[in-house]
Amino acid sequence: MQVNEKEFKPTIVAFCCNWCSYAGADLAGTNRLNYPADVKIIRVPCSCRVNPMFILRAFQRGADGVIMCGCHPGDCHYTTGNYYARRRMTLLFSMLDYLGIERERTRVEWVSAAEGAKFAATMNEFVETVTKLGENKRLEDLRCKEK
Amino acid sequence: MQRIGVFVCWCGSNIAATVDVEAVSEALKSEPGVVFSTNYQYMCSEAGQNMIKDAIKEHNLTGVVICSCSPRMHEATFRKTVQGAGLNPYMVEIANIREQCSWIHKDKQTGTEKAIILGKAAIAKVHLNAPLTAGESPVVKRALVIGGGIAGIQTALDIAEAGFDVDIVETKPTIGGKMTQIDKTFPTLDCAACILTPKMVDCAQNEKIHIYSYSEVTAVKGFVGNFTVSIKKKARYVDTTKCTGCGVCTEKCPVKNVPNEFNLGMNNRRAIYIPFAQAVPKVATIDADYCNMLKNGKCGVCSKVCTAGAIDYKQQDEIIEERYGAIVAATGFNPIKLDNFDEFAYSQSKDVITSLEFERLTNAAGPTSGQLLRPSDGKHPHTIVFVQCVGSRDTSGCGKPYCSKICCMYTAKHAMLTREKYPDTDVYVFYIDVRTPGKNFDEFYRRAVEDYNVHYIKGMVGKVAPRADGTLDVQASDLISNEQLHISADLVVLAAAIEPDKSARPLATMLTASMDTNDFFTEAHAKLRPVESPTAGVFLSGTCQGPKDIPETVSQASAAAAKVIGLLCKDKLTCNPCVAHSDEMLCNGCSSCEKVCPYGAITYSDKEFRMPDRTTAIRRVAAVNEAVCQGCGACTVACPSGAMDLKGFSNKQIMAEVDAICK
Amino acid sequence: MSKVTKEQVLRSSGVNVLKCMRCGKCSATCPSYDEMEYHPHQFVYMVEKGDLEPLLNSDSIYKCLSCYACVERCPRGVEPAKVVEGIRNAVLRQSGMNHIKAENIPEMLDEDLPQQAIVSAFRKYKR
Amino acid sequence: MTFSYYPGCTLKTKAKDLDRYGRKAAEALGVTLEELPDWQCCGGTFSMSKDEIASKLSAVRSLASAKDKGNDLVTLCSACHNVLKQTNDAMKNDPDFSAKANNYMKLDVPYNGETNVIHYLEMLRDKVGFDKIAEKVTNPLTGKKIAAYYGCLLLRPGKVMQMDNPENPTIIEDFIKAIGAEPVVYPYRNECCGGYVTMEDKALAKKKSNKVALSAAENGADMIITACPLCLYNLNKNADESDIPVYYFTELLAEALGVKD
Repeated sequence: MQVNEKEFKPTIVAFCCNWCSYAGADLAGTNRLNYPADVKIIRVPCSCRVNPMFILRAFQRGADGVIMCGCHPGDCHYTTGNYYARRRMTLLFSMLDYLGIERERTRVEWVSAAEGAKFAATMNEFVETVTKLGENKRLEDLRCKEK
Repeated sequence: MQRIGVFVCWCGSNIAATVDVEAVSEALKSEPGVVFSTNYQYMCSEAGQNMIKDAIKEHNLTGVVICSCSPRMHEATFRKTVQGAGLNPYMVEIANIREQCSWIHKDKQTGTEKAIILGKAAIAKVHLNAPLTAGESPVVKRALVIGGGIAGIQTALDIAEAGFDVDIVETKPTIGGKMTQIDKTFPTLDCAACILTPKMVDCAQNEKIHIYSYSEVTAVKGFVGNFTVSIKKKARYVDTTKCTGCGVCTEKCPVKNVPNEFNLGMNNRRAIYIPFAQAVPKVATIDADYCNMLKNGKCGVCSKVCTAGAIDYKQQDEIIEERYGAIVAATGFNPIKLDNFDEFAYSQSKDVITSLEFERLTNAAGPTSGQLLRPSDGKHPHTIVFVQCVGSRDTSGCGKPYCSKICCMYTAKHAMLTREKYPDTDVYVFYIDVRTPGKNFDEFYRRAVEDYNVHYIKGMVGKVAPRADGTLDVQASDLISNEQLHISADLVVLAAAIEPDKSARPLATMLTASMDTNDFFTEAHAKLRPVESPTAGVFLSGTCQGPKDIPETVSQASAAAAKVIGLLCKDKLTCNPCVAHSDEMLCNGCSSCEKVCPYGAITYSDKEFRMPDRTTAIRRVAAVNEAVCQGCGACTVACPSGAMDLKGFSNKQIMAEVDAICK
Repeated sequence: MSKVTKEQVLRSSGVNVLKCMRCGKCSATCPSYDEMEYHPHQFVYMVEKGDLEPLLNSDSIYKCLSCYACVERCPRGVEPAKVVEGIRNAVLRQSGMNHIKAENIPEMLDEDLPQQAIVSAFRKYKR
Repeated sequence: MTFSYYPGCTLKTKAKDLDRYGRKAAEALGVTLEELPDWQCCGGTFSMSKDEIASKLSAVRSLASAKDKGNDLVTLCSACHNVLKQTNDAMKNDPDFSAKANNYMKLDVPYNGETNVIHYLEMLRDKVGFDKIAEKVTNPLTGKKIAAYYGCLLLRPGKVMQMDNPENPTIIEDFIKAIGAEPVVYPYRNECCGGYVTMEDKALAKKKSNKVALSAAENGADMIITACPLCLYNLNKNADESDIPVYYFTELLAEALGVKD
């Protein structure tokens, strides 16, 4: 496959909880379900471990989209973690929207360990959405460039 | 500065085919702190592990990054490896370049680029890793088995055999489960009751086993080695310590029209009942929905005839709490409801029955005393059609997408037994595929065809039309002869798909055990850890994990017991050291963390601090009980002052990963 | 007749023939089975194989009653009737392939025949 | 209660009774049926081919005009109901089709399946209520044993039509009870009568309609009722082995309500 140099390749960070979504991503791999290489997964014990700071940091460092995946509501390995995560992200995303980071660049998705197909489909769709939006510059511009 | 070694695994061709492993190890060599980088065919092999150990010693490595399969697969393996070379096991990070890279990206350049980035993220993280020491927690030496079918019974017997206490919680008034309703078992045609009831009696007599019948689990707290479980003992209005099981009450009760669930509603029982003669415990239960005394206070016959004085109309539900080290789910299955399959006229004709109903019709303890008679008119059926895959392998939304696994064999059994007992009966079996993997299984099916002359027809039934004369017009396709058939049948038997018991879903939530989309419990690893749930301390036995026949269920039940025994043998368990930790100097005592902790692992206390101006101040600060903390991290995000952090997944570590990925 | 391709039929019908598990329930339920040379399950299988020619030339495509029994009862959601319709439309769209000709209509009519029958016949059998 | 009403071409010609009694009964039940002023023939049959656009446009036009009226659209003929309901479903759930159709139609506001299409029977069950109908019956059809004939179009495809359980429906049986008669359940009530091939293959139409009529008679029915003009024609004309009479359900409803002239 010839990769077009000019083609926009978004940088996407996916936070996945160890018990459901990370396992769902593993299942997508085991079943050879493709999704774009633009998605890079960071393993966290639970979606409630995702500090809003991590997401701000990602955008600041040039991420074009951030997705957080956890167990389905009610199925959290730690009983209640994903409920906290859901509320935190709702607030954070609306604040990001206010800052000019489109709502479509951030997402929360529940993927169980058995939903490899859902994981792949979600990532395909998310990458497509973010690719359409193009490069994200808002927060990156705010950072103090180190180099 | 860490001295980091990078080890890139080929995983045979699993990784090497779509990721240029040489390029990855070369690229990561120049990352800051990396003093050694190599690649090898199988890092998890003995040679691969020795390579890691040697490199640690030779290069004085302080951190190790392994680019390989998912950490869910071999993180534990590699932690042991580095420990063997004298390194703290938590100085290892895994970059998942198989499941998340080589297996999903077909283009080698794409795969290689991504693998390098994942490797860099792991290197960035390991720079900030600190040695962790796992704490220990005690193990309560008692197991709980939820579900008292053959799976639960076998698991309990095996655990008890090893000398541990074990409790069985069963929602029905008796243990025994579905197997009590089955007449004969394939492929040996043993009588089910003859092999099951002795095991039920063993359970009752074993002093290590306690049976909570007619009871439910209502809450589960705690974690591996130390669960606290609430069990509701439903009021049965009979004092089980007094009831002798004589059965006089069940004969004298005036309410005679209660559908008998043991016979699937094909006959009636009384409002006070013992499910069947061999029930364990053999005590009566009053059905509150039907009992006149409980409904309107008018009756009391059972109380009058009970010479043991066991009847207690005032009994209440009782909730008890018990502590366990391990929990086994053995909640079993049910045949699906056939509401979505009315083309087979199940709800229109009494003579269209399920296979489980057929079992009752051929069972000596069943409603017809074992005579195979039509439910509609009590006559002997002369033409019987069996329909396989009713609701199994169904992706239309009406049934279940999976194969129910047991139907091919029990249908062969039914067909064979019918032909043996009633040679004047014509028996047809419509099948899509006959699936008979298993010892002596295909031979068994072939006997049905060759020795018993059962007509096996490849094709499906499309419609069952009940005729006014009482026959059933079965319209079906015969794919081999390319014909549409019309068979005038007297009885149609539907091999209904099986599904997990409805109680499994809420139980999974209580246990925080994961389930698949069909509500079967998920195993920790499909091949290598088939009887463990991913949730530590929770084990799986029988059909709650997937469709199984009896021999398979029993083997899995024993396997689950072996795992439980392995756990209960330990006096202490090593805790997960990736737990929360509060920096007392930063803590402002706000209690935010305490409120979100699902385990109550955080406590506050007043502590004396020496201030910069040499005075002392008393401040309220949080402390984490490391034996109780499970490491979810909820508190770390709730903490407004940044005092709370999670070992192994610290803020700095995750930020470092973010930075590496977004570079 | 110009070449009708498998892809064309699949696109037009919107059916995924690969979902079929060959149980034959469509043919078991088909009310026109005895009138058909090729039966619903064969339509699905032959389209999957790309063996369209016999279907295109068979009267079976006019025997389907479009009663949706096979669609309703298929355990895999394959919808065989849509495959039959796909083949029929592929035939009717060829010029000169009208199965019913306007001039023949009057002799088929009787005084009670509802409009619906004529309209439907035109729709089903004519381009 | 006011509904938009789509009669369809057959109800204007050969099936006038179905329409006439339907309107009378509605009036007696206090339901106003407003005929869509600019309805067009639905096309008689819904093409299952995804690439058939033009033949579905007339149905879309009627649906769009009902949307402007703002009321639920009631249909009476089973075939029209099937076509309108399936077309509406495609407009709602098949973006490719609705884009193309809207492109052709050039409406001021694109139509995306907003109209709620219900069959007259659904109106009786869900809007009026069978219990209310039973109260208004002045001339109950006591003692009559009636077989409901659903045919294929009223119930299938079940995922789209969503009127009742497609394999074990009860809506017409409940209707029969509401008008004081006794429903007869028989297995072929939801099997096709072969109406579509009545012009093409008389023998097949005969075979299929006889199967239905004989099955109803065998189970003790005095008569069959239907909502489909083609079924009625076919069962009357082609089911030559049985002389069981066939009526439109609206005729019996009008009779029970005492408004049949």
